[in-house]
Amino acid sequence: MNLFSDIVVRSPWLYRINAGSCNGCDVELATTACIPRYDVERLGCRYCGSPRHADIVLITGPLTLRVRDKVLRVWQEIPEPKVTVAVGICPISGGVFRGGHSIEGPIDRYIPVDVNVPGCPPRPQSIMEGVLLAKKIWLDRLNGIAPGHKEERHVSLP
Amino acid sequence: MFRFLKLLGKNLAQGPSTDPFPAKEAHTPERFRGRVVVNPEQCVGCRICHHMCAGGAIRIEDNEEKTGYNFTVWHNTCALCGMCRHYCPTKAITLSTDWHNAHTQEDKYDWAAHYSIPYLACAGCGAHIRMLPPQLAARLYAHSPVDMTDLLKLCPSCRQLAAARREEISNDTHEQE
Amino acid sequence: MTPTNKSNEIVHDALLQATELATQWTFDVKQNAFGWLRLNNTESLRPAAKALAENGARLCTMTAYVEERGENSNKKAIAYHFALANTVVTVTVPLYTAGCDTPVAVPSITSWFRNADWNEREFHEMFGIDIVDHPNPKRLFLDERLDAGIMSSLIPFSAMVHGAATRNLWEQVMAAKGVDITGSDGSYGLENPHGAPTDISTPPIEEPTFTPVSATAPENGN
Amino acid sequence: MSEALGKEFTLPLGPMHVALEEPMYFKVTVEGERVRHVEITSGHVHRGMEALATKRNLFQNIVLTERVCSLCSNSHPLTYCMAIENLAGIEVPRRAQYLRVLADEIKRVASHLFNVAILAHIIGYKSLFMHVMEVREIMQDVKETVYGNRMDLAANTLGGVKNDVDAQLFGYITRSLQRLEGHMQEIIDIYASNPMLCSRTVGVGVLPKDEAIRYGLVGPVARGSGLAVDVRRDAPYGIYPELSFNVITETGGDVHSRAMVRLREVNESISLIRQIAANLPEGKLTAPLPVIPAGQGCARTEAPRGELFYFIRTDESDIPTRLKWRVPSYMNWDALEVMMKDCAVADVSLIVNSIDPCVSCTER
Repeated sequence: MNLFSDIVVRSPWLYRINAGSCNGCDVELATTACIPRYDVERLGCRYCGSPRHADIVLITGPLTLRVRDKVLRVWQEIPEPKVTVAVGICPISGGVFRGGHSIEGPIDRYIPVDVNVPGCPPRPQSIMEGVLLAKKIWLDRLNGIAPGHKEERHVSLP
Repeated sequence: MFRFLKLLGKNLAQGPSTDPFPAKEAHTPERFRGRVVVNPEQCVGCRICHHMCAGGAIRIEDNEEKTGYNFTVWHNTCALCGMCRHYCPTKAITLSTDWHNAHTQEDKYDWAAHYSIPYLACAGCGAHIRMLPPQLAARLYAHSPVDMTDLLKLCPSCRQLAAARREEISNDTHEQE
Repeated sequence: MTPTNKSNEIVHDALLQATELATQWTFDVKQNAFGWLRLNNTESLRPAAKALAENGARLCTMTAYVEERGENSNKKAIAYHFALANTVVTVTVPLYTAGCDTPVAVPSITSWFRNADWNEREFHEMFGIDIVDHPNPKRLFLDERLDAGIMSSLIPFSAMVHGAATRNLWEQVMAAKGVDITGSDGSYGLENPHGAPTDISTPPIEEPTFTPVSATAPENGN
Repeated sequence: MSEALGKEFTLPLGPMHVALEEPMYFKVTVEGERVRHVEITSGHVHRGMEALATKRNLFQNIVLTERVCSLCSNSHPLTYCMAIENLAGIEVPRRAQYLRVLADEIKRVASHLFNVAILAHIIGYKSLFMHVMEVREIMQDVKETVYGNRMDLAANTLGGVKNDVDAQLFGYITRSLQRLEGHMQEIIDIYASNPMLCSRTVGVGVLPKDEAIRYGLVGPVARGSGLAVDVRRDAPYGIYPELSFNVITETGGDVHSRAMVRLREVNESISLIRQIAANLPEGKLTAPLPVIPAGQGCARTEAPRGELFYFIRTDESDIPTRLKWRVPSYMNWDALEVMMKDCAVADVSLIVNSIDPCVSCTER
């Protein structure tokens, strides 16, 4: 198995979750994903429509109370080993929305984040750097170099 | 068919529209609003940036010995809006064009710029102050006939006194002439 | 006669007839008119809405608010904003009476303005204001787990809700640098001392304010 | 399958639906392939921003309102600043007024192009989607070069604008417009006449004019139903009274008409930007700010999606006691029940997209 995974480098599939974002990061993610100018597929990644196929998940938005459980459910559906990327300052720290009555973030209160890409919104190239970093972590996890086993990574609701 | 060939020719001539990043460095416009950078020389600690910051990314607090203050910008909550830069009276804050921001979770709280800015002792009374930056002094004393450059190292009250005294003397000499 | 004056007058006359109150007018630099009318009680809302609807006004939105800032204030009011050509008319309805701050219910104006539906549901959930005869009284945006009236309970706020998250993050940022600020009472960016009157006339180039520490004074080693 | 046919059942769509950018949730009751009833569940992007605005000072709120939504991110701080300027009687310098309109029109072009691109995406016309998005990149580059960010321009501040735009940058903008215009004619032709596109959009999601009036609709949705409302003309602000532009209307009231209104408005915006470049006066960028008195003020502007309304109440402190805004999507969204009545299930996301829904705007 190890030999096989050494020879064959798999391609991570990307999935994005909007956790109550203002659209900025989502539009930039769509731009990064879907148009030839940024062409994320060059990095050996592609977007998929189902969390069950995903390897790298990109989360935007400050995590509102109303999406919290839905986001967590979708996140749990993604098979291990997965890598979580927080895109924009909102999921990382709450950004300008921190302290709002329906803000549940920062997202690492609930979900173990691996990569942060701050910006408001980050430019597509910056998002691509984040994806590259996430891909590296993901490959390390596949090869057992980096931690990230199921038992260590749990999500709990308060 | 002919139209198709024309289009093909046009597209071939145009070259690929794909941005070469990450194989090559991406083009960054001069005005790009990237990470906040503070010039400690220029900072007078007026806190207007802190007042303007909607993301709560700036923290200014005296150090333990009270000999200066620590100025911290946490990039992970900075909205890059440029309000701090716009309202900084001494232009101590700039936004760099650096957008290489992706980092791992271990670095989340390290993703900050820390500046340690010392107070000076007022040449008059010895109180802890920040030196008045020359540009700001030039604006404050724009209408004064006297050279005020050596007043910069005084605290506001000492400086006021000194400035008033000098203008008085200068007026007197003018009258005598 | 410019259209400005025309729609002004239409609104003015219609409201005067319906409520026996005169509308106050302000104008912006482009001479767009803004009308301001404060009703005495919720009873006059129906005739006012009817009069505006009959004269072709469109409901822009409504704003519910607590009139005074302060922990104990519960004087709520609703501002109804209508638009007609280049005129915006704000009809304010106080929801309290002399000596009684408990907000009274307001009649729904959905029968004249279809788009009042969402607005009314919103102030119901955000401010806990009751609506009489609403056709569709359900939550709009606010999650069921949050209490209705969350805006009015938060407006007389303390830094409690707000400061905690920011403080916690900053403690970690400074800890990463090796500075412990857990006991400090410094500001954490987003805590605005509530209600503190601040002169915002900028730019503040006059004189930066310091808290100068006298070098000669004995250090207070607390 | 045959059992389900002819029977009504409820089909949940969302909130993490692939076709939609933002979390929206519909309970669609269908009979066979036809939608009989739509129930909208909202609130997923409710961030409590109006409560937050009463905790931030007047300057912080410029940045906060810019983050209501990134697609109309310039309209929010603009209208917010205008509300305060109306309240305090601040007159914005003429150069700043020009630059404010410049930023607004650049955003309008990008926003409209994004919406019509998503339309192509939803009907599966991928090459058109990519083409329109690539054309939109011209405007994204303009935003990044002139303002420093691809989404949030941070152009406005109380009393004026923050950034000057010099002759060199205007030269760059004009060159970009020229490239954009070359593509626009082609794109408009495709949207107007492509048989595949037309068969999916013409007569779909019809909103009659009287319903548009009843729901109090604004912006391209109302104009697509033949209702000529445009705040830029009806209640002029900035330097719009001095510029010439047409209020675009279409009469079909369907998805196609709304897309055509947006596309033709892009051309109007290009012309507006050209007029600004030609007539920009010299002068200051910001007016001196007085102390903002206690009081209340309103302002309206035409955001890419329609009329945007702001209302502010202040006491003498620099923290507003109440800040309320109503975005165009607020009513347009409500009117989806009319547009989606008896439509095919496959058209749901198409119709939703045709109002250019801005969930983050609506729910704040």
